[in-house]
Amino acid sequence: MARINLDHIRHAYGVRLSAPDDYALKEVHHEWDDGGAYALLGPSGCGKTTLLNIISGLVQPSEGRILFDGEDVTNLPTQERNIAQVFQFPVIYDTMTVYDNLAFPLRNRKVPEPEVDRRVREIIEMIGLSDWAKKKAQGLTADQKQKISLGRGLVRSDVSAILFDEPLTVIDPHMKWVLRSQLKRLHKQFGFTMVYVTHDQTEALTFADKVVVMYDGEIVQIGTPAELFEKPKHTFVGYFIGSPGMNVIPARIDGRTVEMGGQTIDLGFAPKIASGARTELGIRPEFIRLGRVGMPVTISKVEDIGRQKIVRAQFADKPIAIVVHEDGEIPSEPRVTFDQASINIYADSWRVGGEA
Amino acid sequence: MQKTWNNKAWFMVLPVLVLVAFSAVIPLMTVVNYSVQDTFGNNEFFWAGTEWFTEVLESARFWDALQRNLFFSGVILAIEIPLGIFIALNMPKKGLGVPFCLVFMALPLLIPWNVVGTIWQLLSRADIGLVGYSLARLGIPFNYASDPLHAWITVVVMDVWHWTSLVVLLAYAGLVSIPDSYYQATKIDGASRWAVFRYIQLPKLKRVLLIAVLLRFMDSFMIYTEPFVVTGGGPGSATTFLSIDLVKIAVGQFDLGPAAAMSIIYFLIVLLLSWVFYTVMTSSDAAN
Amino acid sequence: MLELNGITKVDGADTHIHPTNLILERGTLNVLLGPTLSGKTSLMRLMAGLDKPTSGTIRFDGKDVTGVPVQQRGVAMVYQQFINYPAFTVYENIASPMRIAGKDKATIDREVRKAAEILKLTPYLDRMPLSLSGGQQQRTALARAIVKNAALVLLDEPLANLDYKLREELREELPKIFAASGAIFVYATTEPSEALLLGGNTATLSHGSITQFGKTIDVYRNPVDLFSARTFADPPLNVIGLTKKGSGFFSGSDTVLAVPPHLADIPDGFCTIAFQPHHLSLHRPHATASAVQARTIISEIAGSESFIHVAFGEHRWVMLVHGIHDIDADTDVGLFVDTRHLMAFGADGRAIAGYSQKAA
Amino acid sequence: MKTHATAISTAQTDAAQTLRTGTTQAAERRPGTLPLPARRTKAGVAWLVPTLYIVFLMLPIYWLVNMSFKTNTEIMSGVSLFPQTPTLRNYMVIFSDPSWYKGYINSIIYVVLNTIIAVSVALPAAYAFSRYRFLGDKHLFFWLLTNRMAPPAVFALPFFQLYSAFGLIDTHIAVALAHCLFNVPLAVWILEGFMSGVPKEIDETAYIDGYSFPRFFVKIYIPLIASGIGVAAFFCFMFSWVELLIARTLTTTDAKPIAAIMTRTVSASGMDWGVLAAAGVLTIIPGALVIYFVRNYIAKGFALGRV
Amino acid sequence: MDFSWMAWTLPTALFFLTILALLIGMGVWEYVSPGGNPRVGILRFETTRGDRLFVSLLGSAFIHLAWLGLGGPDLWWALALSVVYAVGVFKLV
Repeated sequence: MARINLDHIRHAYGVRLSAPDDYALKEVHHEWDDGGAYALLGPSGCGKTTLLNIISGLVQPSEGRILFDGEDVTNLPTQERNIAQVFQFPVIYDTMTVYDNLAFPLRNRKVPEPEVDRRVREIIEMIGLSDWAKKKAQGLTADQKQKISLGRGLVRSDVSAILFDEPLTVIDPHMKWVLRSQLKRLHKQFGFTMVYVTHDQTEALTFADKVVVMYDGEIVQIGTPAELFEKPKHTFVGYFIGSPGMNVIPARIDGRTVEMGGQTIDLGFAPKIASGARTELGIRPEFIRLGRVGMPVTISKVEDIGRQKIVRAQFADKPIAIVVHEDGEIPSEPRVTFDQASINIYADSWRVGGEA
Repeated sequence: MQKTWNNKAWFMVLPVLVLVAFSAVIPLMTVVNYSVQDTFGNNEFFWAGTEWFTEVLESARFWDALQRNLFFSGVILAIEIPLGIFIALNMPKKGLGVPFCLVFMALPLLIPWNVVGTIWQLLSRADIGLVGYSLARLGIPFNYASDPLHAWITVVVMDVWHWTSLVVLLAYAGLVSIPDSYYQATKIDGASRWAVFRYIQLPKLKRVLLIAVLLRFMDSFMIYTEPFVVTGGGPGSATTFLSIDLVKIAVGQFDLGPAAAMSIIYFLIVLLLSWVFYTVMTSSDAAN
Repeated sequence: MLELNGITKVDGADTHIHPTNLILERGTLNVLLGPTLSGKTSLMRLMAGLDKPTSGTIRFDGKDVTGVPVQQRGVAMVYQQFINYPAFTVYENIASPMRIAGKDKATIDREVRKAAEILKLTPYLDRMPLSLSGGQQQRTALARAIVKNAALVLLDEPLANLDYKLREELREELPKIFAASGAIFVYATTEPSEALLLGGNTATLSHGSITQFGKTIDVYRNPVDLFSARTFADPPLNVIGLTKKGSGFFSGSDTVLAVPPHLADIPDGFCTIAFQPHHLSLHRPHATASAVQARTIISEIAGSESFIHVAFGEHRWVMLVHGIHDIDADTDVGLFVDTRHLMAFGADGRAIAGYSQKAA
Repeated sequence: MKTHATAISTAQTDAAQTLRTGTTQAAERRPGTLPLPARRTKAGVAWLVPTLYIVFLMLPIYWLVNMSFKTNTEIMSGVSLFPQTPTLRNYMVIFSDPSWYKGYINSIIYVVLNTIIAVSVALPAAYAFSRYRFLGDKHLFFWLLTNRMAPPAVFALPFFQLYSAFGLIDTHIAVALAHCLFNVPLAVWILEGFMSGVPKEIDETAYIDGYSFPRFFVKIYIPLIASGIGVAAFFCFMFSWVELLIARTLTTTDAKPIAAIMTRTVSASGMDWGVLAAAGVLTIIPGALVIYFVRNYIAKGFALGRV
Repeated sequence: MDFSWMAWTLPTALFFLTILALLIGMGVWEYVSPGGNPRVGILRFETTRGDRLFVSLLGSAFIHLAWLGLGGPDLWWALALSVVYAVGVFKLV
């Protein structure tokens, strides 16, 4: 296990570096704890795979250093970094049996055979392929192949970190639930440092202790799932996390109050805002209460998705979403109240806190 | 890919069928007809039954040529396939030089086969050839025209020169199609260079290598022009392969009957071998 | 109106579609929901006219179109893969169906620009499709389907290969884009949440047969069999086999769950009881809920809600609760099953009694 | 039309779309662009094996070129790595004698004819094999392949009879048709490989758009598999160009290929080694030109489009 | 058009007609019961009945050749053996 330091890392593919936008990965400077479970979350092209490959050593950063437990590994090849990685599409050794596939990383490192056997059996049990142990990996389904890839990533007990690059893309939806919770359980049990790349917020939030939200080559926020949900630092995080995403409404801030389309709300704190900044109010659909009191809204559509209803409405001439519980009723003259504690204020898209 | 049933597709295949029937079925029928008859020219034929077949099957000349041919194919495969893989493995996967490298490698494949023979003749002659002359200067009297072993060496080296590139190109095509993530995974798994070859590259090359073996086996089994130009089948009959013998009998001696019988036996052997290769190839496809 | 009358599709020795009847009305959105290889694509291909059914007839607006080739059908289709003509620009890709239909230049230009505007493709009209991102490629394919103004629009998992958020956005837009045309809209997906968000009608598919068809929310609430129920559960359905005796469901001699009023009339005996993950909770949701003891396996936190995996005996359940609940693994917890929403299935997997919202 | 989810996200996605035009994404994913350190350091050694191999390949060709610029006396007087008295006489002989240069023209005519015939009949057949299943398809495909494997020696004699019967002996079309024996199966094989790589959903989309089959095939499909057609044509060219046995059997004077003229002239008035070498050099040039045009597809082509 | 050079004889004509009849027969069979009845036989890979016919014919050709090479010119025995072989192929392969 290792603590990972990303020391002023930047990366660009190709050579021309005239503008900062040429960097596929803009400056990253962070320390990731030993034994943490991190998820890199962002839309495709945001640089998350680049960052992952920099950690694994498949890509050398154009600038900056990377340290494992304080030791500079920037110039070490992948083999010597002692990491495991699982790729988006299954990588298996066709001609080997399932058992040998899992034993491969251990045998290459001259682990004694009884130990190999013990580890492999443990992993093969976990991924539910015991019955296939002696079969050639070739004839398996994509699901099973990806389980082998996962297994190969998990089989070594001495790795500095295990990296996952959207590993569940090819897995059937119901199986995803099982595998993901097994991964998480394994993490709790053995305390591997894990880094998990995905564009799927559910996967990221459920898997990780800390989620790293990336956008356009930059890290926008690192936080626990709860922080990202309750206090998104940037409107992008608010939009990207949660489904539907956060409602962002242009608003005018005046001391402790906020005003939107003629409605005024007391914030309970006075945000610090530079003059001339574009200000917005962010509130999650989950924290808007629909009832007979509060500010008037016009409902345009109600989506009943079974366990809850998503109400699409016009508020202060802006579309907003409201989540209503399964059994919740929708009044004929709807009004909304915002949960005061859950209101976030943004200036030029970045969250601003109170003066206290 | 899921294909749909559509028997109208036959109409699209029809032109090919007509063309190939014209250039394959009619000649083949003719060969069968000739093989059971005797002729003295002028389109006069006499029923001969299975006489020619018996004659061919009992002639030592035929069996010797067949043996020679099989041995030749074996030697060719044993050299060209490993050599081709080795060269392909050591070729860079990218860079400006790659296309030019490939162009140079493919060049021998585009030289008319008799010119290939001529080139090697010019190269190997002790009087005017670079190689023959150099060998002679080194005290090795090299004469492919009189020494059967030298003749064989010349023919084999010529074939290696001529055709190894085919194996290189096939293997190279197979190698570049392996996704990078496989190589990355082997690095992460700490695999040795040999393990990468054994467990990643070789299995992924299986398909193209089968094509390579199939093509190389068949073409070497049918080889005619190149050795004919260099050695004329000699010295003696040291390099007289089936095709050379066949043409000698049919065109040289105009013995249509025995030539036809021999053609059929030859063709049946080729058919059997093609079928075996093809079956292995397609069933290994199905397994993927 | 599209009518499928007893259509089947047999290909050599494989049966892709078992006899199927289905009527889709004009101006409706219909979701085909089922796992991979359940026959969604085969059914769509039959509807489109890309394949001819082995038996049965297809009628469109009362007219028999069974053998009519796809060129003359007036359908539009978008695939899971991003299918565009690689040699044409985005503009020409979108224009292509109208060029074939012989529309005049001005109309084509107007329509192409309109569709491009709706799908935010205007800046890319001169680009080649393969130089675009996945989302833009799929938008191009969608634009081509829009300009065709077809009476039947088939979307075969159009968003499956896109990023999560992009999927959410397009899913939101798609029905609106096509709604105005009054076309029949068929949408195949493997994801229950997608079906629920799209609304409309849903047909659940299994092994080449439609197991249930009806309003999406009705199918979700009242599945006719265990299969439909499972297809419609995300996270997976919680299931347990129990024996009903009088007012209780028993496992051996222990009462596990109380029999709710809506299941009171089902006969005593063994049945499979199922309920959705959000009907398992940490707090008593209702006076009639049954308390159970389970052992936690793992907790997953997804922002606004948490998924807690628990073991109940040898059964593995998932609980979906609001808020953040990080419970340590291997802890014994008392949970509540909201029995008002129980579903009961017989040995053949058919529903004995659906759960009804009215019971609440 | 615009609802809130889109409105909120519009700012983000628009920004994303303008900043990221798909190229960054491609760069992130494209295999082979990863600057792996291992490859960087070994760059110098990496070319060693191919270079040695190419030297081995080029040596005989160099010798041929070398000889083609020598006089016969110089050739016979011993071995030298460079022509001592370079001469163009050998080439002059060829370019001034119609019986020589006609050979080139003949070869090119029947090779081009054969390439056109083979590719144009193979196109629909390959499409059928790659898209449909029909009665006996697999066996038909195998039967076609066996023709590629058939020894030309077996066919030489009946071909002569067959084309005599049609009065086609010593015409270009006879050789072009005869070479179809092995080139059509090969073209079908290669094109089928390339076509199988094109998703059939493109075909279906075109049909749904209203394209008729011929219009679709010409306007959409052929541009799509242009590289496959190029490679197939290249192979037809190559095998027709290098084949001698059948070409020689079917021609006497008017359509005689250059390769056959070479063999004849060699045995005539002693050995004119210089002219022979020059003629050899000239037979290599068309192949080298053709291969240069398909250089980026060579590897894929040799794998019959199947990698 | 003069086709006398093809030198047809009755036995060879009958031979080719038999093969043609077999092919047509297989076509009809396939049309009536499509799929070709694929199975994995003693050769350990999947064969259809078309493959089995091919194996039978090719095998028969070699049986005839072997008979000629080793035994006498009386091919009726070889034919009988071939039929037995073909039946075996259709049953087992």
